[in-house]
Amino acid sequence: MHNPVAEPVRRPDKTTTMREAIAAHVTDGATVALEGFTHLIPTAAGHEIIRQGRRDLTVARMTADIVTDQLIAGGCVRKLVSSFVGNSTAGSLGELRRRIETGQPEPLEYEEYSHYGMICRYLAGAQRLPFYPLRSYAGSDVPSVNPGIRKVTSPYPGPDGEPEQIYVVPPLNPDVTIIHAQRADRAGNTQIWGLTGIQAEAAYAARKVIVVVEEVVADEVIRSDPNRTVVPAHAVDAVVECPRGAHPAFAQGYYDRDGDFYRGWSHISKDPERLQRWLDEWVRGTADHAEYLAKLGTEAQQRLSVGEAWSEPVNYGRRQ
Amino acid sequence: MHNPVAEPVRRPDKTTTMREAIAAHVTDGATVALEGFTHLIPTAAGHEIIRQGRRDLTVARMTADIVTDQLIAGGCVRKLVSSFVGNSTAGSLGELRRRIETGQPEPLEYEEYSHYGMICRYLAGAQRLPFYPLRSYAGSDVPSVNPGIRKVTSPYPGPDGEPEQIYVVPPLNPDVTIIHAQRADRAGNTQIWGLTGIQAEAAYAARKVIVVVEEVVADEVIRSDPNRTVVPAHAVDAVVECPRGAHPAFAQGYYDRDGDFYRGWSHISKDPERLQRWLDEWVRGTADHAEYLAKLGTEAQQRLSVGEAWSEPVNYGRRQ
Amino acid sequence: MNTGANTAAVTSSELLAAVASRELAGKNTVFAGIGLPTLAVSLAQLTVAPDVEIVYESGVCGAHPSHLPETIADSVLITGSEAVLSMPALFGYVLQGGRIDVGFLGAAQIDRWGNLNSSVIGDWHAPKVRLPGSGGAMEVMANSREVFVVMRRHDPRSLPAELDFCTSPGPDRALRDGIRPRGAGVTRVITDLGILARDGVGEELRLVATHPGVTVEQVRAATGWDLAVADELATVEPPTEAELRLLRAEVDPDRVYLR
Amino acid sequence: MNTGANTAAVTSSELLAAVASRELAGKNTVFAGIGLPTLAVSLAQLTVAPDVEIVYESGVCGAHPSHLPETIADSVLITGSEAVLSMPALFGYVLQGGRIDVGFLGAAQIDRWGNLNSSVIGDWHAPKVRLPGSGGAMEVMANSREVFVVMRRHDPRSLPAELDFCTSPGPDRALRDGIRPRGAGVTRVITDLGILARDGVGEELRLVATHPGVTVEQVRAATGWDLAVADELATVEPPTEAELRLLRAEVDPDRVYLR
Repeated sequence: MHNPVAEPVRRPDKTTTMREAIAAHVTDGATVALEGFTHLIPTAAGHEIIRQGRRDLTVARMTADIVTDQLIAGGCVRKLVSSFVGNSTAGSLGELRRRIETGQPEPLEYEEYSHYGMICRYLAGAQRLPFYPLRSYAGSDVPSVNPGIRKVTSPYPGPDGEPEQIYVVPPLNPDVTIIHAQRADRAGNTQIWGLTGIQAEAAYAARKVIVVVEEVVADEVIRSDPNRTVVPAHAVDAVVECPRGAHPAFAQGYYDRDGDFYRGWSHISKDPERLQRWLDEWVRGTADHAEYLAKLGTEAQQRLSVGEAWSEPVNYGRRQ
Repeated sequence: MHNPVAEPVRRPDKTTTMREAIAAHVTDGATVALEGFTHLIPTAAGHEIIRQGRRDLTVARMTADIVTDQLIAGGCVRKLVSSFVGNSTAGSLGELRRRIETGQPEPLEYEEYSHYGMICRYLAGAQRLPFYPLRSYAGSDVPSVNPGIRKVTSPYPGPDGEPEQIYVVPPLNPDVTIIHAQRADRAGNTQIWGLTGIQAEAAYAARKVIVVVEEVVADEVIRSDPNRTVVPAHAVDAVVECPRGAHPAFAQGYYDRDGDFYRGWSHISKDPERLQRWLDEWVRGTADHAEYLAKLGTEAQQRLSVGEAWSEPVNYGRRQ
Repeated sequence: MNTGANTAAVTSSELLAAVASRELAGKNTVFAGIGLPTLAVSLAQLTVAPDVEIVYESGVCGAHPSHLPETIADSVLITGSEAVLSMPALFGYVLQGGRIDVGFLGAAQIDRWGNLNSSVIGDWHAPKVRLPGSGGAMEVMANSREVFVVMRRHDPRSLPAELDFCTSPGPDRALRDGIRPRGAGVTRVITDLGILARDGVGEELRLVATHPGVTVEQVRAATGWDLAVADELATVEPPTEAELRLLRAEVDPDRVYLR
Repeated sequence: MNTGANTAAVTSSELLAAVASRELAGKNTVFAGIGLPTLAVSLAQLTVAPDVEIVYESGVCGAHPSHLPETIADSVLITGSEAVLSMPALFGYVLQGGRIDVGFLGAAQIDRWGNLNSSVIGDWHAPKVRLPGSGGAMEVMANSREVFVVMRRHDPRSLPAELDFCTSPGPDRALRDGIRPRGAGVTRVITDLGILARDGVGEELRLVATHPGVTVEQVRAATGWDLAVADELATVEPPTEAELRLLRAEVDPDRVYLR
């Protein structure tokens, strides 16, 4: 066996606390992307933003759901950029609807896209492209209320030999992107399995990236399966270990989705006073996610636990 | 445990022989993409194309290396679309250089790109976009010899507030894409680890897709780790089991790269007669890849064998 | 297993699922959400379209769920599935790549050309009701070969003469916007009163079948525009014994969606 | 381990690797190929830039190879690495995404503005020599903050007044093409005679240092254009004992690339 090349490389340790990560990277007025498509929603990070009282954020999130409603109710959000505003299949987002439908207690700016419109904005952002073309929006009313969605003429003739037009969206480059993942090493190599969504692109599009994980693991765990790394260390600024930090969403292989919580949210959020009481009790009234979890109780956590279904390992091979 | 929903779904069995797959999907005059970035090069498929005497192909391959030189020498190729023409770090491609430098025995049309230019062509092809923008080519002489590379003006102002131009490439939609992979199930769900390159995009861009694998595995193996699937069954038309089918390239975890063969190729391909004798002996003179391997001998295969470095399994979880 | 179910009266969900499933004969790839569309595809897999594959908006292909999924991203869809795609791959390579034969969509409103509204009731800038918006509906409409819409309630508010807002346009609106459409747009609308159909560009929806006991006048009165009626109007065959048995015993034994 | 190596004469590869490594102080991400660039980065990791990470064109990030790799895609780079990226992610998100501080490139020809030719010698349509072409060089040039070029042989054919063909243009050519460049282009050219440098747009390469014993006249005579010389010309410090020891004992003990 030869000497390895330049081993060991000292990698910076980016682990920190949620409090410090949010304080360091989420500033008033910033554009903050929180992504995770139903799976691995960075809820605990959203709660910490509320605890720290951030204001005037532009929040980008494809599926604006409970954590978005909470951030809006927490007074943190001036503008929302999204392609779906709803409480999954479980009902409505009370605060979001009030803000948009009645402007009470204050209006919410809303920038509407389709899912692929948001995806292409992140793709353009990650690739530092001036625009990204897509075959949606033709004939839709959405461009009439969102002047960011424009048209380009292709420099190649269309299938009929005539000039071809296509809609484009502009890049989205968040000041900070926050994602939740199953695991990362201390340097920030982040591994996700199950639904991987738009996390890689949202991270690469951002100026700063906070990764919240179920577990910070040994380097060797990550390095046993480098194809599992969805966001490499060079794109990550802070790693926060926060078990069950996606609740009420799920983390594949760690815990299941809390369907009761989703169904309950429609009732909580329908009444602005009840919603504020909920935030006071569960978010502003808890010091951190560990306290939130303690309040949730072990029984609820037990209910969401999952059994085992292990992947078959693959051989990466070793030169002999 | 509940009844599964609509189980079992009968999936079509797409396994076939290399001979049948090439005969069915690679026709004279077709555009054929063979991808695999150093890793998992579909060499055995290239050899079968030579055996079947296909003519006038347009071959697309980012890193045109030994298999490309062999296809050209085999008289199969009218035009090459590529971003790198060379024998890796081991020297030159003799036949390719003769064709381009001297036009002997007949000229080869060559369409030159950069790597990202090819990648973006596959990206546009897979997404059925009329073009794909990229920040390369500004000031390069390549567009002057490749009129397919054009410019578009962004509908958004540039960083200086002025209109911004960007180069674009047209989609590449091969008639057939051939890739090599570690494993697939009979329906065509294809798993790759190690370098995954441009395989997914090249497959999705194509009208037909042939996947050559080291092993056809049980459905359960694939389904134990769905994130490992790089090309899903719905994008695959034929599955060919062909162990060691990437030789002299490597298959991560299966066998290593045959560096001696790469170094030897520069000498073989330098002399057109020696090259034809090589093809007569190793390709036209063998009935299939099994015969080619037998000829290569067990010692050579032994030399390329690799040890074990297994990934740590991950838990996908199971509802209880 | 709910063995007594077969004797119960046919519910509206069973009717819609059975009718929709039959339309999937010969189809390979279906983009569907959870609920009625899943029931329809699951039934089709057991009857007219054994090879049909559902692609979910979450990125799951070839799901083999151990339990009936509650959302398109349910963990039971992922464990044991054949492939999980990232969002760029799903929307870019599969949907926009033209790999979907039939997309299933719902909407708050559909007009006579099969254009859909899922954004707002009222004015977009000051809406009476803010709805979820497009999600992936705009992409399903623009890129699938054809789209089936299931409307649980056939009334003039859901099928108005004019949409309050067009979220997901059909091919005719795309053409007027100067862009050549790719798919046929909405080809089937399955409602609690019957089936509306159109073939593609330039055609408006017309009534092609009514459920047993429903009259043409009833359907026209429940439609916000002057609904055209096919020359050969059919009566929808109610769910067969076999379809009901499969739906109740195999597909949704706990009647999660067969409410 | 080759313990006797430290007493051997300094080879050209050792010189170039040591000189290039010093330029990496303060850098985080380097895009490099196999051979001299890897040696330089490996040495830098052990000396002036402990945190510097190599990103390989094959998509490997954070490699921890058990053996010296033979190609940028060598299986030993993959096993035990921290991440393997697809080509779209590597070129789109990492390179074009602006994540690379320093790109290492080679070329058949470089001109006074740091433009590179790796396509042909002679006319592109009927070349005397067909070279490999861009590979990812065009992207490395367009997107890295700066680019280091190592030229083993400093002569007027390799550093001509006019390129036969411009494969990978620097920022000045991009500007003339109407496109605002992103990075500085080539900032360092390390040759067997010395070091040429430029800072960015509008500047041409000038000689900033010569190797011990090399005269300015020698370098200018070996350059195809009228080479400018810095006011304060330095002499390159030859590889130190420590650098040589690391190169010979740690980085490339079998002298695969230190030939």
